Amino acid sequence: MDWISWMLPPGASTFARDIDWLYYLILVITGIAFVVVEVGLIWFLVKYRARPGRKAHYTHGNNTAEIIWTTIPAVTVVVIGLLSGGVWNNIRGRESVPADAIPYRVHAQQFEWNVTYPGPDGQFDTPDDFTRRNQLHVPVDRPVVVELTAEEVIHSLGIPAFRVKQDAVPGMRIRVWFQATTPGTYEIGCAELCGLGHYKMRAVVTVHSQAEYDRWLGQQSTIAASQ
Amino acid sequence: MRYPILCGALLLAACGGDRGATPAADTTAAAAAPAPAGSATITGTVRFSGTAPANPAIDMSEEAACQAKHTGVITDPQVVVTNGMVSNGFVYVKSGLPAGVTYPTPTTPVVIDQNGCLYTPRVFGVMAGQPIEIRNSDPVLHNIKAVPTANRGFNISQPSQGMTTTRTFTTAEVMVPFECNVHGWMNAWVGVMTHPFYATSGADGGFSIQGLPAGTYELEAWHEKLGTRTISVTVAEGGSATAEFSFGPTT
Amino acid sequence: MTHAVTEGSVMLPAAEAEQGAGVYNEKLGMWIFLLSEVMFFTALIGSYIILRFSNPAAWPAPGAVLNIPVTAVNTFLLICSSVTMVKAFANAQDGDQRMLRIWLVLTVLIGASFVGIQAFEYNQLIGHGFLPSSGLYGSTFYTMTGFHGFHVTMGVLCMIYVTAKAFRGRYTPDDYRGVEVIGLYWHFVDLVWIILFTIVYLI
Amino acid sequence: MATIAPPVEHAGHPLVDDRSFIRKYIFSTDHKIIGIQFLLMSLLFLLVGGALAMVMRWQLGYPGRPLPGGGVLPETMAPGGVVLPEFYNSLVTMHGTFMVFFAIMPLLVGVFGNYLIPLKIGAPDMAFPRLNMASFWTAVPAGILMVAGFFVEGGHASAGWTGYAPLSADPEYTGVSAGQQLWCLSLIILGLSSILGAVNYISTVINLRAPGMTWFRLPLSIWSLFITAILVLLAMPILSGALIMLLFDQTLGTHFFLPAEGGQPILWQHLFWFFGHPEVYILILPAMGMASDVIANGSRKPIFGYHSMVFAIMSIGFLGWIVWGHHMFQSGMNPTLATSFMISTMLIAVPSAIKVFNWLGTMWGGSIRLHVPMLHATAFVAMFVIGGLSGVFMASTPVDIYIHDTYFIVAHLHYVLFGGSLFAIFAAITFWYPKMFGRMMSERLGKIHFGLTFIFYNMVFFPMHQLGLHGHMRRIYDPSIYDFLKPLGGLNRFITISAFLLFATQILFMINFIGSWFRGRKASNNPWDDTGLEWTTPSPPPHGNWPVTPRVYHRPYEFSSPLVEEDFLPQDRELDTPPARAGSAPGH
Repeated sequence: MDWISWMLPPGASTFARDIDWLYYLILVITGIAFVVVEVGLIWFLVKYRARPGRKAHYTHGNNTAEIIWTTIPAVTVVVIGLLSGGVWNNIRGRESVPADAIPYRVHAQQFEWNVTYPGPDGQFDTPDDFTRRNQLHVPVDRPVVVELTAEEVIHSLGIPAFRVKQDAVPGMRIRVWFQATTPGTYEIGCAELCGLGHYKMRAVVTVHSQAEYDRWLGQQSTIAASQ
Repeated sequence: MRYPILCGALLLAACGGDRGATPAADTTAAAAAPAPAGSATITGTVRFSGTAPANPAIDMSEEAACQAKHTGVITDPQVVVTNGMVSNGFVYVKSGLPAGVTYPTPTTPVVIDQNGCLYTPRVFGVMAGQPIEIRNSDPVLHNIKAVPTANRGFNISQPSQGMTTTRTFTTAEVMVPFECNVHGWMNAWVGVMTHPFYATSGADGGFSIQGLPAGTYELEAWHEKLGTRTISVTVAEGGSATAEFSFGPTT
Repeated sequence: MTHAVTEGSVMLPAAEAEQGAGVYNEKLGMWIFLLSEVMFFTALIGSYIILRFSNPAAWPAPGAVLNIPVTAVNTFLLICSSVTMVKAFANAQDGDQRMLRIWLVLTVLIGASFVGIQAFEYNQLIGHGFLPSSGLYGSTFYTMTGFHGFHVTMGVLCMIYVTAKAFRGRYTPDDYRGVEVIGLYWHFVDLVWIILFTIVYLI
Repeated sequence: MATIAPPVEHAGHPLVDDRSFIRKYIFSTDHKIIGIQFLLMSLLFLLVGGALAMVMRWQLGYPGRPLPGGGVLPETMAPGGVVLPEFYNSLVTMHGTFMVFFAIMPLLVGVFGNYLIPLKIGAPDMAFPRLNMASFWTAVPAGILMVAGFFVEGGHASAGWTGYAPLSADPEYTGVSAGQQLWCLSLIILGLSSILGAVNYISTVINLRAPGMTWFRLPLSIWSLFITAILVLLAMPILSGALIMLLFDQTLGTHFFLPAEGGQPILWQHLFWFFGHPEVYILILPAMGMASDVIANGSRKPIFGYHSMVFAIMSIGFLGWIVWGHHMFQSGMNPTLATSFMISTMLIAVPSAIKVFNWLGTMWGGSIRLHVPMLHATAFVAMFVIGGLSGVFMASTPVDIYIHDTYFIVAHLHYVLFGGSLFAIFAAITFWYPKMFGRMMSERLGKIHFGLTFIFYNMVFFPMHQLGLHGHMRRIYDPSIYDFLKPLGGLNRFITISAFLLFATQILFMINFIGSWFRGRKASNNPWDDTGLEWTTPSPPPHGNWPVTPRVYHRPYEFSSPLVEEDFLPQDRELDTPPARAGSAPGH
C-alpha cells in the first residue's frame, strides 16, 4: 500500500490558500482537543483502575471546572466561526464575484457536463458561442464565473484542486467563481449522487496560459463557425 | 384512506414484475389463427435526392478506448447517404395484413452491440416478445436507457467489456429510442412489430420483405432525421413487387 | 366543568406516583400526539407557503377553480360539529346518557357529511379536469385537503367507536375519558380546517 | 414532592402471569417483551445493513472484480458477481436506510426506550401498553416492505438514504419506480410507529414516575430518552409529510419537487434536513445517556455535573432544530443564511464538549471497573470525540466546500453513528442483558469482541478521513476512473479488508448473545452493583415489574457514597438520616 499523505493535496486556485489555512487551523485546534481528551481518558483508565481497598472519590461536580470547560470551547468555536465567515464571504458572498470574471455556462445532465463558451467576444447568445462536452478550458490568473444549471436531477460541480464545489440544481441558475493559479489539467467529478452513471460524470479542466488560451479559443470558434 | 389502495397497487406491481412474460401470442390467444404461409416478396430501395445534411462530429477524446476503434474525424452517422441511397431506413408493413392472425415469435435474439461508443446496428426491428441482446464491446461504462411510449422502459448499465443483457418489448411501437447518458451522442432506434414483415435498408439503400401473403399493403419507411414516407403496394401470391421511397432535403 | 371528579377516579393521577402533568394519561397522550400532528400539517402548510411565494403565478384567483360557497357551507358544518362535540362532552360530565348519545350521533353525522361533501367536491373538480397533476395548485390542494379529509375520516371512525361505547353506557361523570380525548382531536381537526380553508380557498 | 401514599399493590397488575404464549411473547403488551422484540428485529437489520456494506466495500476495494459468492445474485444486481452501478446505488441507499431507520434508531429508542423507561422510573409498564404493542407491530410491516424493495422490478430505491429529489421523484431518472415507492411507504409507516412510541415514552415519563422520582432524580439515560422522544415526536411527522409529497410526485403526478411546473428540489432538502438533523440527535442522545449510566457504574462515582449534563441534553435537543442548513452549504442556498447556520452549528460543540469533559470528570478519581459495558462506554467517549471534532471541519463553511460529499463526511458520520451510537449500544446491551434475559453474557468473549471491534473499526473508518482529504467523492461506484484517486486504490483495499474483519468479528457477538441466552451464568438481581431501580427487581423482572411500587430516596448515581458501607446506594434504599434533596447540590 502506498503511503498516503495527511496533508491536503496541492491547490491550484486562489481559494486553496484560504481554505487550506483554515483547515490546518481547525486541525491544530481539534488536534489539541483530541490529544487532551484521549490521553486523559487512557490516563484515568490506568490511574484510577479498581484496586482492592481503594474507594472512589465521592463528588457531584465542580462548578469552576465546568465553567472553564464550557467557556474555552465556546470561545474557540466562535473564533473559528468568525474566521470562517470572513473566508466564506470572499468565496460565496453576494458581492464576491469579480466584475471582470470571464463568464461560462455549465449545464449538467445525466451524465455529462456541457460547457458553453462565450467565444472570443466574451458575450453569450452570439454566433461565436460554442459548447464542448466535459471540457472546461480557462486561462490562468483570471477570475472566471460559471453559471451552473442542471437538466433533470441535482449534480454537483466538484473541482478538488480548485477547492470548488457547487450543486447544480434543476430550475435554478447558480453562479460559482474561481481563479486558477497553476497551468495544467485537473479533474472534475460530480459530487452529488445523480444516478447510475454518477461515478462516470468526469470532466477535465485545462488551465492555459493567457496566450495559449487565446489560441485555443480562436481555434474552437473557427470549428464552431464551420459547422 | 388511500393507503390500502396504494399499498395494494404496489404489491401488484411487485408481483407482476416478470418482465416480458406476456408475449404477443398471449394477448391474442383467443383469436389465434395459424399464420398463413405467404410467399410474396417486396423489395425496394430508400433514396435521397439532393445534398445530404452533414453529420455532426463527435469528440471522443475522453474515451480513449473508443476513439482507438475509429480513424480520422468521427462523425455521428445520423444520415448516411451513399450514391443517393439511404441506409438505416426502417421499412415495415403498416397495414393491410389479415386481421386476427398471429405470427410466431422468433426465439433467437436480435443483437445490438455497443462498439467504439456507437450502437451497431443503429436502427433495427424486432418482434414483440423477441429477445434483444444488448452487448458491450467497449471497456467503458455504457448505460442503455429505452424511452418507449407504449412499452415499459428500462435504464440499465453495463460497466464492463463483454457484458450482455437481454430485454424484450411486448407491444408494437415505432420506434423505441435507445440512448446512452454517459455518451450523449449515442442513439439507436428499435421498431417493435407484431409481424415479421419489416426490414432495415442497407448501405445500398436496399431492403427486402419476404413471405408475405397476397394482398395490398401500406408500407412505411421511417428515418430518424428524414421522417416517414408511405407507399401502397399490391402483391400477388408467390409474386414480387417493388417499392421505392424517396426522401428529399426539405423534409 | 360542572361536576368535580370524584376522589379515587381513574381520571386523577395515581396516588402513588410522583407529580406529573396533573391530567390522566389518555388526555396527556392526546395532547402530545396533537403536537406531532401540528408538525405534520406544518410540513404541508409550510411547503405550500414556500411554493406559493416563489411561484405566485401558478395560483389562479380565489374561487376561479374551487367552489367557495359549497366549501363555506362545509366549513360551517365542521364548526357546528365542534359545537355538538362540546355539547356531548358537557353531557358526559353531567352523566346525561341520553343527550350524550344524541350529541355524539349528531357529531358523527355532521363529520361524515363533511367527508361526503368533500368527496362530492373532488368528484366535481376531477370532472372539470382539475387533478393532483394540475400544476402546483392541484398538487398542494389535493395533498392538503386530502390529508385533512383523511384525518376527519379517522376521527369519524373513532367517534363511531366512542358512540358505540356511549350506547353501552360506558361514560360516567367519573370516567368520560374517551369522549374528552376524541373531542380534543376533533377540535384540532376543526382548527386545521379553518386554517386550510383560509389559505387554500380564500387567499 | 407529591403526596406520598403508603405503598400499595398495583390493582391492575397481579404478578401472577396467566397469559397465553401468544399474549406473552408475540402480541405482548409488556414493555420488556416489546423491547426485546425490537432488539431482535433491529439486530437482524443491523446484520442486513452490515452485509450490504460488505458488498459495497468489495466493489470499492476491487472495482469490477466478481464478488466472491456474488454469482448467486440475480442478473439485474450483479451479473457474474460483478456489482452493477445501479445496484451499487441501491446498496448505498439501503445501507444508510437500514442502519439509520431500522437498526440504530430502533436499537436506541425502540429497545431501550421501551425496556428502560418503566423500569428506571419505577412504573409497572408504559402509560399505553396496547399502543406500545401497536408501535412494534407497525414497525414490522415497514421492515418487510423495505426488504421487499429488493425483489421488485427495477430494483430498490437508489437515490441515497436522503432521497434527494428530483432523482427520487421521477422513475425516469433512475429506472427505479416500485422500489422507490416502497421506500417512501415503508418510512411513512415506520414514522407512524415511531410517533406512537414517542407519545408513549413522553406520557410515561411525565405521569408514571414512582413517588420520590423527581425530575432531577431521573437517570441520564431516561433524560436523554425523554428528550429524544420529543425530537421523534416533532421530527418524524415532518419526514412523513415530505415522503407523502415525494410519493405523490412519483404516483399521482404532483409537482412538489419537480421543477418543470414550478416545484422545488431544494424544498425536499429543507424538509428532509429539518427532520434529518433532529434525527441525528435522535441517534446520539440516547447513546450519550446510556453511556453516562454505564460510566458512572464503571467508575463507581456519581456523574460529574449531573445538572449540566441534563441541560446539555436539552440544549443539544433544542439546537438540533436550527442547524439543518449545514447539510446544504453547497446546495445554492443564500450565503448569508449559510453563515448563520454555521454559527448555530458551531454552538453545538459547546454542550457536546461539556458532556465529554463531564464523562472524564466522572472517571477522574474513580475506582474504575473495566467490565465489558464499561469498555464499550469508554470507547464510545473516545470515538464520539473524534466524530465530534471532525464535525467542526464541516461546520466551517469554507472548509466544507472542499470536504462536502467526500469520504471525510463518511468518516465523520461513522465515527458518530458507529463509534458513538453503536459502541454505546454494545455497552447498553451487555449492561442490561442480565436484566433482560436473566443470564450474564460471557465476559471473556465480550472482551475479545470489544478489542477486535475497536481495532478493526478504527482501521476501517480512520483512513476514510484521508480518502476525503484527497477529494474522494462519496457514493461513487468506481473511484479508479479518476487519475487523482488512483493512488488511493491501496488504501481502499486496506479499508475493505478491515471492513471484512470487522464484520466477521461481529460473529463473536452473535455467538455471545445467542449462546448466553441459553448457557450464560444465572444473573443475580443486581450483578453490576448499580443504583438504578431496575436492579431492585428480579432478573428478568416479572410482568408488572414490582409487586410493590418502589419509592425513591436518592439521586441516580450514588456510588461510593459515604453514607453507606457498600460503594453503591440504590435509589430506593431508605436511610435513617435522609440526605439532602436533589437540587441543592452540595460541594465535596
